[in-house]
Amino acid sequence: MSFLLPLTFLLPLAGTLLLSLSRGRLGERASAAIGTASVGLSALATAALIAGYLEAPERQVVTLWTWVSVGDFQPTLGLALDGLSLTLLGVITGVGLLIHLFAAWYMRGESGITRFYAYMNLFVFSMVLLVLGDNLLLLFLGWEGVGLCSYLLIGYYYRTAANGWAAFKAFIVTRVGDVFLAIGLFLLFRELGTLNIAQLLERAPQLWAEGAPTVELAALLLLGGALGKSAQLPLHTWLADAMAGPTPVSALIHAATMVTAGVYLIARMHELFLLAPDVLLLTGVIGALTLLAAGFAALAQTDIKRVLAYSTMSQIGYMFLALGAGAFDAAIFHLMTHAFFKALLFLSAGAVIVSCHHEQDMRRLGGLWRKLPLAYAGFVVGGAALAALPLVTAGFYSKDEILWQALAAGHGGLLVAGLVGAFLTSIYTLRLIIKTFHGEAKSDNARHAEAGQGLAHGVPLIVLMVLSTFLGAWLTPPLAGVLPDPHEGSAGWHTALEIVASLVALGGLALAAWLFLRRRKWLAEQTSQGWGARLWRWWHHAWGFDTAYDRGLVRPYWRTVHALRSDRVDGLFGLVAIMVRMTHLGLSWTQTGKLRFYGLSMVGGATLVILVLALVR
Amino acid sequence: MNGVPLDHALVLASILFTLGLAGLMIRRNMVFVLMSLEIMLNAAGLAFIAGGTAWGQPEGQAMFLLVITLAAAEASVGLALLIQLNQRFKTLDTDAVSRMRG
Amino acid sequence: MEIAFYLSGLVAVLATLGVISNTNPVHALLYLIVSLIAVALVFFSLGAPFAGALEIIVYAGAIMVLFVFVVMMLNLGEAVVAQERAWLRPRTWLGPALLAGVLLVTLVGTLWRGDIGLVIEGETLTAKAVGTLLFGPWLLIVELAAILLLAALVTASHVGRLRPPEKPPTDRESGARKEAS
Amino acid sequence: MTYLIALLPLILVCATAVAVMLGIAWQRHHASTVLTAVVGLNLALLSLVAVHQVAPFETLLVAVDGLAIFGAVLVLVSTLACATLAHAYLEHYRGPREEFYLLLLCAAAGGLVLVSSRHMATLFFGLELLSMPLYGMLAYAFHERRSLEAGIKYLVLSAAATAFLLFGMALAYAQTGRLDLAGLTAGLGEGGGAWGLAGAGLILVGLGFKLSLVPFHLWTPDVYEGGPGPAATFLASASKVAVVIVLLRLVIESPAFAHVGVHQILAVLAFASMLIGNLLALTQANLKRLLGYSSIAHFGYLLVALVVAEGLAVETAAVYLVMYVVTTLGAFGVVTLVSSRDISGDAAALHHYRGLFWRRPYLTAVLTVALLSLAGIPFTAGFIGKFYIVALGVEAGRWWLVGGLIVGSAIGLYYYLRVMVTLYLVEPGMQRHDAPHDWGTRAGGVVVLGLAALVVLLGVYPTPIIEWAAALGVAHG
Amino acid sequence: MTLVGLIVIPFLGGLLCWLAERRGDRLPRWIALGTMALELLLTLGVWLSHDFSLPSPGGEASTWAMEWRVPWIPRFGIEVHLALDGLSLVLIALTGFLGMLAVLCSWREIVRRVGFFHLNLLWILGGVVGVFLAIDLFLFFFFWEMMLVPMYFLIALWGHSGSEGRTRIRAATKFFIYTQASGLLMLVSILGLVFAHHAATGEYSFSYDALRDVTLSEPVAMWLMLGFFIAFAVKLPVVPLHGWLPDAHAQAPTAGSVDLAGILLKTAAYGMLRFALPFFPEASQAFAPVAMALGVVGIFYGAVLACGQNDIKRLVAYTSISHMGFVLIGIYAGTSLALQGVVMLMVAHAFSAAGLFILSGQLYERLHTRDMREMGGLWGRAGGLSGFTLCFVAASLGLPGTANFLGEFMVLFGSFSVAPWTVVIASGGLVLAAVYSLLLMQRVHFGPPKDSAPLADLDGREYGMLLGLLALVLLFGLYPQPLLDTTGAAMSEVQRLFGNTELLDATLTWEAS
Repeated sequence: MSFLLPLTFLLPLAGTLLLSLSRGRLGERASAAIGTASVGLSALATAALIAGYLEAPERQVVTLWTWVSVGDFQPTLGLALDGLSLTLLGVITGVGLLIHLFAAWYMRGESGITRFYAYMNLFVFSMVLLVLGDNLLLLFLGWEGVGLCSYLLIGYYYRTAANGWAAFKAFIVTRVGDVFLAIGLFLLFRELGTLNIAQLLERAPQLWAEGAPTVELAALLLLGGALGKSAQLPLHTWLADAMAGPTPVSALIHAATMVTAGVYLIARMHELFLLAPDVLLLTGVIGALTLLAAGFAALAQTDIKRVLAYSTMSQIGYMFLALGAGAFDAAIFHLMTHAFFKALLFLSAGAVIVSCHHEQDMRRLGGLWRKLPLAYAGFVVGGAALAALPLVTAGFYSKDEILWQALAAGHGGLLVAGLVGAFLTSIYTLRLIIKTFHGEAKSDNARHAEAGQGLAHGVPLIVLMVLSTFLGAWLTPPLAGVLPDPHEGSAGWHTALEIVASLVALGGLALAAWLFLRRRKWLAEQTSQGWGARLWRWWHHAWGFDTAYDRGLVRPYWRTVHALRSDRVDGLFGLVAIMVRMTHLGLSWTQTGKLRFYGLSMVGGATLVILVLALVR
Repeated sequence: MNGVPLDHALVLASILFTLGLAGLMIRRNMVFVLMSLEIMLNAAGLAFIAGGTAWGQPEGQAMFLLVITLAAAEASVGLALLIQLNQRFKTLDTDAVSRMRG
Repeated sequence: MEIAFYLSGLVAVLATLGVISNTNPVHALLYLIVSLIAVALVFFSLGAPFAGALEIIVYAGAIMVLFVFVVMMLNLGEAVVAQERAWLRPRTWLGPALLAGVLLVTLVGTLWRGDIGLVIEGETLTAKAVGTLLFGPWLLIVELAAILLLAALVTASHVGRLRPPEKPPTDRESGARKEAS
Repeated sequence: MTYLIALLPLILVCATAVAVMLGIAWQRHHASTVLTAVVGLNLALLSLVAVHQVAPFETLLVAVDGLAIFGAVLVLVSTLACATLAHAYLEHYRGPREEFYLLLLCAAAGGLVLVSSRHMATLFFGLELLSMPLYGMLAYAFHERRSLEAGIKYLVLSAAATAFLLFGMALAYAQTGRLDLAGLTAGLGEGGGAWGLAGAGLILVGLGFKLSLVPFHLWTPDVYEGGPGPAATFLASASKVAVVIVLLRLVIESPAFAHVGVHQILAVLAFASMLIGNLLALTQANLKRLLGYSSIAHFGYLLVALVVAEGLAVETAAVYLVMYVVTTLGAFGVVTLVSSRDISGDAAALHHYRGLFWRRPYLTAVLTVALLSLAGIPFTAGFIGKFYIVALGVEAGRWWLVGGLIVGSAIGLYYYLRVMVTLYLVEPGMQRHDAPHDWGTRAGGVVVLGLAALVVLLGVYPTPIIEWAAALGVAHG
Repeated sequence: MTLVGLIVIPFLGGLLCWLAERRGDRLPRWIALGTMALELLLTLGVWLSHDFSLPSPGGEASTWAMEWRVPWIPRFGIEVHLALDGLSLVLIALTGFLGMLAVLCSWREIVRRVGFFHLNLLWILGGVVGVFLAIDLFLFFFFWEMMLVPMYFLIALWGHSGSEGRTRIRAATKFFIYTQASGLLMLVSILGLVFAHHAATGEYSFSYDALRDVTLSEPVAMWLMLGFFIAFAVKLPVVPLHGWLPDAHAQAPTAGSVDLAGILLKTAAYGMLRFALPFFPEASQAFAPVAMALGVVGIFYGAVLACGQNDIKRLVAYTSISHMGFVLIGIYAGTSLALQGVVMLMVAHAFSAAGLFILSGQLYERLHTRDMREMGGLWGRAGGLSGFTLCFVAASLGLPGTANFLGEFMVLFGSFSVAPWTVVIASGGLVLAAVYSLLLMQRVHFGPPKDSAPLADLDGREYGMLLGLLALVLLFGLYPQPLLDTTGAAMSEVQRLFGNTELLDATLTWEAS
């Protein structure tokens, strides 16, 4: 069975190589076929692995070769499969396959399909490596690899400079987080002498007591990496802009998989984090803050994909909150369900966008529910899951688990934040659906919407719809033994919480329905003048982080660049050259060509010589 | 004390030498420049004579002889160049021969 | 004898001053001859009559006559005198003169300070002694002097030609050469 | 007999001079004159083998020892090169050509005297015998204004320098009553005495002028530029070698100048020469002037050996001299060959050399090698020379001088490279001063190519020269 | 004799090229290519036939895999002493490989005086090989300075004549003066060492082994070390002595840039590893904080300036400065991991910078400009070129999987234990690396196209070159162990000589902070 494990990433890699070395000779269909097939085969391999694992849940390690071997520094190209990575692997290849398939519909007629699939396959390859890597360096390889693919895919429509800059921003901001992660790696390696995750987690408790400064610092650094990748405060600004990429990309990378890598990292390193309770709490607090901040920002967006982007941040905030509460399995569970319903939402949004001739401003859509029934259904199911509609949706179970764990761990603040977040989620979700699908069609694009057709369009939506309902929640991740057991608590409290949470979600929906269906005018007035408008704008710009970064970091940097661009340090040496030249000119002036002057100089020199000799005794 | 102190003779030579130098630096006319050179060589000769007589050796005078030889040779060549200068530049101004500079 | 030394020394200095400050080449030459004769007298007073005689015969005689000959040949007249006067402005000579003064002061100072107390008695050193030296150990130098004079002679005769050599090859000719190459 | 053998080179050179004179008197013939001169010089060079057998040999006036033989070789080789170059150069000269060789031989005789002089009289007369013919050689093409100008300038200033030298000798003589170097050394003793010191200073001025050390350097570029190629070559090579050798004797072998002040002055002169020489050349657009400035700097470097005056000093000076002479001969040789078409003004402006490589690759290679060697780049003789100077400076801990050398060579690189790259730039289709087409097979061409080969050879395998110089260092150190 | 062969082959090949020029343009190219291929094969042959594993445990035995010595200038104990160990072998192989690339990438670019061009090109490489093989210091210096001359010609004669006509000559001159003058400082230091040895033993020797054992007083060692350091720092280059590099790169022909970035810069790192550290271990350790600080400054300065450039080759040039900052840090950290990382990074940077310069050259051939303001939106027009640019840019920003990543991270991992704060700050450079690398992509290949006409696609030669480079970047990024094993012995020797004492008490441990 061990050959299956490498296959999961070698197949997408093979796809990438095939596509990129084709030098443009492959047609659209062939590219899509190769791209999808490679992921499909990878998914098959994964399925086999899952089957095997369910049969005999043992940790599998496959070492391909030693990557580097210098003294203690012995990272391998080794893969480790356990319940956690298997869950992620399933999500990646499974959801990945669906999205690849959908992309075949979405991207039809675009130029550079080959390139698109090459990137997508590369992404799957990197992501799989990220979750399978048995040491942090290999994890980092995947980590950076997905970053690159994210960059490339965001900038896929390269002709618009803004897309390029969005990609640029995404890469740079995550790179900032990556640097923290890297430093964390340095620190861990120095302290523990290994990068192998299993060994690390084994040695850490032996070396450090709980709350030791070093381990806190190490955990903090890892957290920094996770924040960047998972778009949490304060490194979240890139995600909304990342929506410049094709929608399947947003679905795969910026909703289902890559952005959850941070969650995976923390869950993977949970023993380290458990040694650092302060950092763990910080994780939860950041998650809670992101949850709320992104929730409010999502309220004020007008672009479908940006709403979803903020919603993604917010949901990942939930996962961080869960991590902070020590509910690692809940986080992973939510990660999985979130991957389903958020992918569904994105793909549905993609269907809407393509159907409406690339119109994605909600203010210019509306009244689409009849024309695009499948997309509408997708939105409704996905939205319900997102808003955690009780009992019938996958989102309800996972979110409930998180809230319950927060309560059980005694983090009251986190619980409240989670509830408020749920309330906000319901509001913006319904707002999104109402604005997009109901009311009047507000532009020609919306009026002439054409529903998508074909298997590539339908199958992924339907499968994801199914997975987003309570059926998806049946897929319990096999995390036992990998992650610490969930907190126990009294069942009574649990039920009470479930009821409260359901009420909150329903209340949110009701409020949204009331606001956006009944009091639309009032709302429009409130948000167009006075404090309301200001708040609205503030939310619309997601609390102004972008502006602050722009003013505080980006502009000063470019000012520095401009100040230095002509290489001032080298200019100093230029001064020397100028001095030499001036001296040369001055000395050349003495070459008058006049005999008398030459004599004068000689006599002067002689006088000096005699004088010196007379004086120096 | 009978006789001339050596340093007095040398001072005389120095004075003549410096005068020659001054002439060299001041005059622009090539004739004067050549004359100044003769003065300087002569002053050097005087210094040799003074040294030689002070030490009671013939070497001083022998050196003087050599100096005279040189002076004669130099004068002849110098004057030949002077004539050539006058012919080509129609002047004896040494500043005229300052085409090369810089 | 000392009186003769100092007196003729004074004459030599004054005459030399005349040489370098005079505007008329012929007058300057005459001053120079006076100066040389004065120096010759100094030689006599120091006890080097052979040198003194040579000074008069060779220097004041032969060399100066050469100068006079050239000056006359070039026919340097009143124009030259005016020119010289124009050139001899204080601005021109002050700096160099000062420099020469400084050198002189330094030299004289050094001479004073380093006085080794030798006194020139005025004992006559005869031509014989000089001759013995020159044609004894210094014979080589005399031979070299011959070569030196030969060189000077050749130089003077070559440079002194008044007719310039024929024109260098014409452009046409060199152009033809270029084509051939 | 020994005496005659010891002086054989000098006698041969003088005899050749006389033969040339007689030849001129009988019938002018360029080729045979050159032949006579070259044969005579070669005989003189050969006779050095015999001289070597009798060395060291000393009389009152001359010391024919290792240093003298070394100097004589360099002087004679330089003269030979000049003679061959002059042949190429004067080929197209329409005036009388033969006198040049006569003067050249006389000057060589002066050089030979100078390198073996151990007495003020020979020093003085050797120097004059070296300079006097040079007046004629520099002004040889007197119909050309620059040549005349060069002659006049050199005459007047050199005579003034000689006057300084003589006055200095007279002062030293007055102090000690001795004229031979050994006696002078003994007479001056430790402190030197005020007159002796002043004399030493003035002698230094005289010799410094000949070596064109700052501040006695102003004449150098003008004279180099104005003088005909072969004359400038001789001035830059043989004349300087002889003067350096004599200075070496004065400072190191018989330390008549063993005084702190003198050494300090030498150090200052060296430092100033290195820097100012290089600085002056910076944007010079005339190759001959540029080489003039460069020679100022090079003698600044060389002076380090005299400043240190112990340990490796003699060896360093000897090695450096060899390297310098070979290189300079190469550089000037090319300039002379390029100018030889047309004597009305030497081809010295840089633009004459633009793109020379694409017309005369081998000639350019020679000049390139020479320039690289002057800049002290490995694979050339100049590098070995510079290596020695740095080694000496480091050994003696003369950090200022080493620093000056480094800064100087950095500045120097700028203009050497400027010239070098000009040679390779694209042909502008402008005025072409050019060597004759068959230059490579003529004597001058062969000499120049040989020199370049020697530069490279010595750069790669300097051991013979080093051993020779080391032997000198042992004998005279 | 193999070692002599390694040096002589390029020189002879160069001469042959020149002579072959009369027979047309193609022959010199093929001769040059063949020469470098031979060089590479010879090196690989040496690699296969010798054992480069760890030295004998005694440590005193010779660590050289091959050695060759004959007396040269006995007066000073100077010998032609060549020796080869893993480090030199790797760098020579690199030289051979990049030499082939340099020949290939000038196939179309150089059309004037092809023979003379290849003479210069091969002579540079010959000089570089000499530098890597010479362990007599005189010989080392000899080659060190000698290789500048052909490089000078390469830039001055075949360079791109910037905006004003003469700038390429200026650039070449600047390059030459910087390196030559600093080289003289090194000569002074070498001689200081030699005389110190002479004072101690009464013998002159320039030999590596002899000079390594000289004991020096502390200040003297410091000064001499500085002489070496400055010479190497100019070549590496270390800010603020980097001024020659952007100019030289920008004006040089592609082959020149490839050689400059790929090999010539490496001679400096090689020099530090081979000479500066082993000769002056204590002084180097005392100096290490300064050197590391300079490395950090270089990382940031190079990166910031790279962001400000409009000329694509200047941008790449400044990135080299930034990368060499990591090398400097690694060298002075002195742990074996960091040192191995340095080797890795050197090799990796050679590939990635060569790739980027070749790409710039190809862009220039197609667009006749290097100004990025004139580019933009090339992705659709330039075919495979953009894809390759992406790959090399990724390598340049240190994307895992590429050799650059391993190099940088091994340096950082290795240095972290001795200088954590330096590493932390230097890691910030990783972000800036991403900034300048992606900026290049953004400005050249993204954005609205200036013109819709497609450019000529890569032909087989170009494609092959780039693919080969890329394959090597990835190979060494994923399976570097053969390389590391080859240099392991040499690096542990350096580490033994330099790094065994406790470094930098001043560096704060985490507990203390």
